[in-house]
Amino acid sequence: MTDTILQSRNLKLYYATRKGVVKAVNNVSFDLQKGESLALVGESGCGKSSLAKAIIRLLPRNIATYTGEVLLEGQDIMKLSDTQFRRQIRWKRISMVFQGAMNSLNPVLKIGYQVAEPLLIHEELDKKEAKKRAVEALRIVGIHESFVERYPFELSGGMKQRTVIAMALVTNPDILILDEPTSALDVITQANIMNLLKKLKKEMQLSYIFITHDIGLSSELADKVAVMYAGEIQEVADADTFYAKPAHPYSQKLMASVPTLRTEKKPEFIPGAPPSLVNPPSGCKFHPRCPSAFDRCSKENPPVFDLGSGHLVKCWWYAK
Amino acid sequence: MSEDEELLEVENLRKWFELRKGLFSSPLYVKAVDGVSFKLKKGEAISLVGESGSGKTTLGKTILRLYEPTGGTIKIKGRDITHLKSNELMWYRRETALIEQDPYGALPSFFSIHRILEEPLIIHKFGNAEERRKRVREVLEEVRLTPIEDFAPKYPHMLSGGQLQRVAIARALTLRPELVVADEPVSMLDASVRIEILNLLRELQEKRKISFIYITHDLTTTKYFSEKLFIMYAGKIVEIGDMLKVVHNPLHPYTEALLKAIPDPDPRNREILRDVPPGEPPNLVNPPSGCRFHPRCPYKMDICQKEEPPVFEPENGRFVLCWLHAKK
Amino acid sequence: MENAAAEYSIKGILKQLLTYKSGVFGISLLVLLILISVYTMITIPYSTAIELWRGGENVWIENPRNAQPTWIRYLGKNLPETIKRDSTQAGRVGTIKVLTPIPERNMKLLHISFSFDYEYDDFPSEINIFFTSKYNTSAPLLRIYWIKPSGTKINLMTYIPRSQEERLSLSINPTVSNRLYAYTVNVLGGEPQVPLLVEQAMFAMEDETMNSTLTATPMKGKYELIIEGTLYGEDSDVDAKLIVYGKVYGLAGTDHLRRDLTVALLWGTPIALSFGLTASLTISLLQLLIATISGYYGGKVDSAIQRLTEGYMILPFLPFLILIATFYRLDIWILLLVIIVLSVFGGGVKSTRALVMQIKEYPYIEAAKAYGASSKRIILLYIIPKILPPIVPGLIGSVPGYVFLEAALSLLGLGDPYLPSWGKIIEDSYAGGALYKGHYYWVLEPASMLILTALAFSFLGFALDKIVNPKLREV
Amino acid sequence: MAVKGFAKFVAKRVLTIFLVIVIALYVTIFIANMGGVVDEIVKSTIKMEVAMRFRGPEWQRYDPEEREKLMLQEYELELARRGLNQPFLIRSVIYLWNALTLDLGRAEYLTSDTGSRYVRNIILERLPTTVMLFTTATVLNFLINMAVGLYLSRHHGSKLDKFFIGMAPTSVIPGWFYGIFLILIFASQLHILPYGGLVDVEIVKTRDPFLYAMDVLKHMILPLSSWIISAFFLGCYSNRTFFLIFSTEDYVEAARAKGVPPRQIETKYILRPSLPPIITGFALGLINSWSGAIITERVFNWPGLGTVTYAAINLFDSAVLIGVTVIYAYLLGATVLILDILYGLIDPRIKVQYGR
Repeated sequence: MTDTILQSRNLKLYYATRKGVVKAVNNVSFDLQKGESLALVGESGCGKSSLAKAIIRLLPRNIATYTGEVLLEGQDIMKLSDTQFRRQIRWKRISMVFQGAMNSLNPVLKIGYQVAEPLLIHEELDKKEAKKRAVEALRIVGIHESFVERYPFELSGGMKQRTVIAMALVTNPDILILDEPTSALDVITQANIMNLLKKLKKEMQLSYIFITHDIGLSSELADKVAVMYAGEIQEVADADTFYAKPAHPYSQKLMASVPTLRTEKKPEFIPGAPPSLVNPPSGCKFHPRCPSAFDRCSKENPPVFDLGSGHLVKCWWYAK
Repeated sequence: MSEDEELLEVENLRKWFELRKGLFSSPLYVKAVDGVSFKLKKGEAISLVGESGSGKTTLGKTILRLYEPTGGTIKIKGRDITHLKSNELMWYRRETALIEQDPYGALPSFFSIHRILEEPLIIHKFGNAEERRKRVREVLEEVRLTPIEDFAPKYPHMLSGGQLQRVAIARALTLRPELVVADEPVSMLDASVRIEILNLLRELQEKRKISFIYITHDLTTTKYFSEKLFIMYAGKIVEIGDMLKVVHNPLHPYTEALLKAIPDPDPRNREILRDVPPGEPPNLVNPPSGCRFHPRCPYKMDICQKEEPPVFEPENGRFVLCWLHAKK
Repeated sequence: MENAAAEYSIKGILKQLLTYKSGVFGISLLVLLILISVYTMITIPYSTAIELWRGGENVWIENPRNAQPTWIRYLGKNLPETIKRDSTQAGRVGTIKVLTPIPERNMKLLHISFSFDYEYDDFPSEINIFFTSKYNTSAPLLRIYWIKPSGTKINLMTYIPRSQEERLSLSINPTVSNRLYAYTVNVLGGEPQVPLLVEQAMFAMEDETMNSTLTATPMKGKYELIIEGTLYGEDSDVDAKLIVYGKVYGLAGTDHLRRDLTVALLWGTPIALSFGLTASLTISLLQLLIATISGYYGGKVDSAIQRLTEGYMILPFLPFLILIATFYRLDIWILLLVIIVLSVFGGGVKSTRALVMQIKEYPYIEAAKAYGASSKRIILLYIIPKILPPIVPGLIGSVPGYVFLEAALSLLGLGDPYLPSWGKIIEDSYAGGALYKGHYYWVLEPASMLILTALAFSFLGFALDKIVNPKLREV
Repeated sequence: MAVKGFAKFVAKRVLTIFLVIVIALYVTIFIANMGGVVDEIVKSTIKMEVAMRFRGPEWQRYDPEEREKLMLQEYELELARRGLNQPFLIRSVIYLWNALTLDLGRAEYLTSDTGSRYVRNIILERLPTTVMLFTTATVLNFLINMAVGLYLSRHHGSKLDKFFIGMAPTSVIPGWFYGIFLILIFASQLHILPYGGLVDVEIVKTRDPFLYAMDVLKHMILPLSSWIISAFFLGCYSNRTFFLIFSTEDYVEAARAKGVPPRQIETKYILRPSLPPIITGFALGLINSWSGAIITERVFNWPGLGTVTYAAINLFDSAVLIGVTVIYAYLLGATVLILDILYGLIDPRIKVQYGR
């Protein structure tokens, strides 16, 4: 019934720094179905933002390794040249809403132009037509037409975020990558933006990759959850399964650490600190902090085990 | 009755910041804190919750007299400190402490951990070098940065975020204060460390009988921490009450909205739209007339636009700034 | 307990500096310049240097004018060095003095002979004889002969000293000039096309090349100058000193006033270093203090300082400086003071203030206030240690600017008139038309010193910038 | 943008800058007078003039003592007529007003090429030569450094880029200093370009405007090159670094993600938002060039303001020196004003603040 729209296979993204090679994305594979939203959850520095950049190929200058496959409806877009990628993929197929939405708008260009710009570039519309579409996109996210002539500094934080979303939607892409889209916003504004994203997803049949550090927030959008730790995806499961019974010890700990308002459970913390991506631990990257680690965990990096119906986990505990 | 002794009494406190004014135009003010009153008992821990720009941080820092209040009074142990000059405030500085949000910026990078913890002691002329060293060891032990010999000579850039925040907490404790204001002490830390730090704070607060103001935008973390909840919106405290009572039965529409907006991890969330008011908090230069929440309030009445609501006490110990609870 | 953080310790910075090529380059140059300064200050005390530099002709009379540095000989022609013969030191090589009294006539006969080998490819630049005469009633009568290696003996002139100390400049003496012209005509058997200069005729090969100043070539071999004379009176005596001025001198050559340029080149180093460093250090630190006060206290103090810096931007700095320097004729240290006053509210205040405004908002400052640190303590112990590292590269990098400023003022004739600075040499050379006349060394030597100094500080500043501004390292 | 709002903005800036110029001029006068130089010079001139008047034969029959007395009277009278007997405060205001209205008085020794002794004429005659040379230098520098800077930022990390990073420190050596070397090479050694000056006397005699223009250009080559060489490495390096830092802004990354072509990213997302600092840099360059002119003109004997200044220093012609300072204050003020107006035109914040 559902088709796979995006597949990542052994995606790797390493940076070269003065301290050594940072293995930000290490052998990451996942599938994204049409109309599905995948929540990518992990603590800061786990490589989740790098993964987003690897998919839309926004690479920093100090890139060391960038390999693997990214299949968009079966086509390996890693094989495209930079120009082809820019013309065929960016914003036409995949759009992105950035973490620092506040800073994602050019301070000296008017809102209307910035929203319309992708149309001018990719669909070669004339200015009038593009503006009409931009106004429409802004209306969808709840911004009045009169703001078209305004500059970003005249907008509030929530409005900027909506503008950035409108900018991402204006070309009707298939996939929207949301990188912590509400991290700088207040809870009520955040809830409003989440409501908007939920509606858009239904109405426009969008596929989301939703990146967040907040397991509570991820449940707002997730059909499927992928947990990332030290540059690797540790567990993938559909939302119902994941929130009911996470399989990976790290996922379990992460769930347990979340303070909740409506339940009585006491949150626990995970002892130790996240590993460095330059010199990660041997074997399973989580083993130094894992309460159920055994011998093998420190020696061999576990493969991915399928627990049935697409529930994948990277942990020796599930070896037969 | 010493347990019930009032430590802090804040009365109609206001803090307005002057905006850059032109040569001929009248000055504009950001009314960050605009008429706040409350009392705090000795050893009591409260949480002050509000969104960014609600004035919660300003309130905390004004209480610590890092800002000079524009109006109202602050009394500690019955003593008025509202307009004392900085040299008359030294005793107050000893009795109070601040823990900041950003552990990476809260410590001077060019001092060692030992020196950082010693600074308040030097400033307040506490004992000799040996006594100061002893106190530094004591607080480091209290925040469990052990072995002390390893940590004391280190510099901040050698520590992790969680460890830095422990140093900041230790520094707040070196002078054995009676009142501590913690301004979002965990919001910049990773989820897994947050609970650890909150637990530590709670433990120290109870052990040392410190009066504690925990400032946060995250309602969920308050539950494990304090007995009382203060909800702040647009420069005013709109609701005060016992933690559990407020969470289960919010009186102010804004509190209600806040509670509704919080996502607990639950896969059913994706099926529902949250019933939250539209819009964003108002500009504090020209706040709305009457009740400041009225433009977003789903229960808005005529009077809300015209008159500012006074404090109502619909239940014993619960205070709310909302016309819905006016005694008919 | 350490006070400074490890990352900012001097040792740590030095270690990091040495990992950059520009850092190594800058440090080595700087060390070299400091060594030169120390050497200079020990070997030529300040008072001596000033005396030498102001001394003028009398101190330097035995030096050639506008002589090139000696090492230039290794690059081309074998240019002559200065040759001296002194009759008071008779008995030394090539110096003979015989005094024969004739008691019955109360007279003495004098015979002085100076001889030397001349193996150079070019003519001398000038020839002088210095006479010291002792007599009572009548002045001595002297005849001067010149014998060339070919054996030709020329009677140069008859000379009567009129005072005790006298200089006979052969090069510009009309009698000598006439005699040599006659000699030239004699050799050529006719009038020369371009008459030779005195020193040329005295040293020229005796062939058709004597026809012109352009073709004349020096004759190599042994030359002799003979002074014969009659002295009157018992105590009478005459001593002579012959100086055949060369075209090269010392390590650095000489200027138009015969001054040895090494004195100025060497002394220019400590002057430039102290001028540049004092200026940039004082200005940077004052700006730092002003900016910190402005940024930290804010309010009226801040806006007053801000308006002042904006005003300073419009002030025409150099014309102002020129005006003051012209009207008040300042020595170098007062000039330095004026430069400091004209710069304290300069652009640095604005950028440092921006930095202070940022740091002021750092939580650690707020925390310090909360535990009762005084404003003074916060400024000195909490803010300045934080802004010092980012401004140090600028401080170091701005040193050359002030060194060149001093040079520029000198070039306009506004420098310290007595101090031997590099700028002063350039000004002298420029005024002396060094570039037109081909005295390139005169410009190039001080210029190279200026460049060395500039590059030392500049490279050091750039390397330091990379260390304290990690952002620069990445881009 | 609303015209009225903008006019208000400009008026405000004009007022502020004018105020600063007034202060600068007052300080100039104060400095010039504190040494008593100006007063002394004026007084001695008056004394001379008066003495000349009393030298005529008709005065010879007076008793010398009486003549002396009369002379002193006349002198005092003249002082009073020129306001020189008044306290300094009042005199300084008179001088200030004169300076502001460019009534700069008579030069003591220098004359203009047309023979005028008025300082204003002397200066205004030389101003265009200075402005021509140094504005050209600044504009050329700006364009070259921008172009190369952009090129380097595109080829970040290349060998050429590293070369520029390495060479950047050499730019501490000022233009006039490079000038000396250029003269040495191209004039003294190779004899292909002139030592200095504006134009050859021979060319002036031909009265051919085209030849004249070409010869001026030929004379401009060395001074221009000296400035370009001096600014080249550092200018390109700092532009490159500036562009690189600006290109790490979030909105540039967002534009890249949107698929904006690289050229448009450069123009709309890097150059356009960074215009204010770029324009400031240009204006500061211009201001520096006016000042730097004095020394460079001395080196190249370029007959502009700098050469006048140099001559005035040597002849101690204080009136001219003060005049030059006044002109500089006006020049710098005007530059800063233009800068402010440009800011108003390009920065949406100012535009909106004053426009709506």
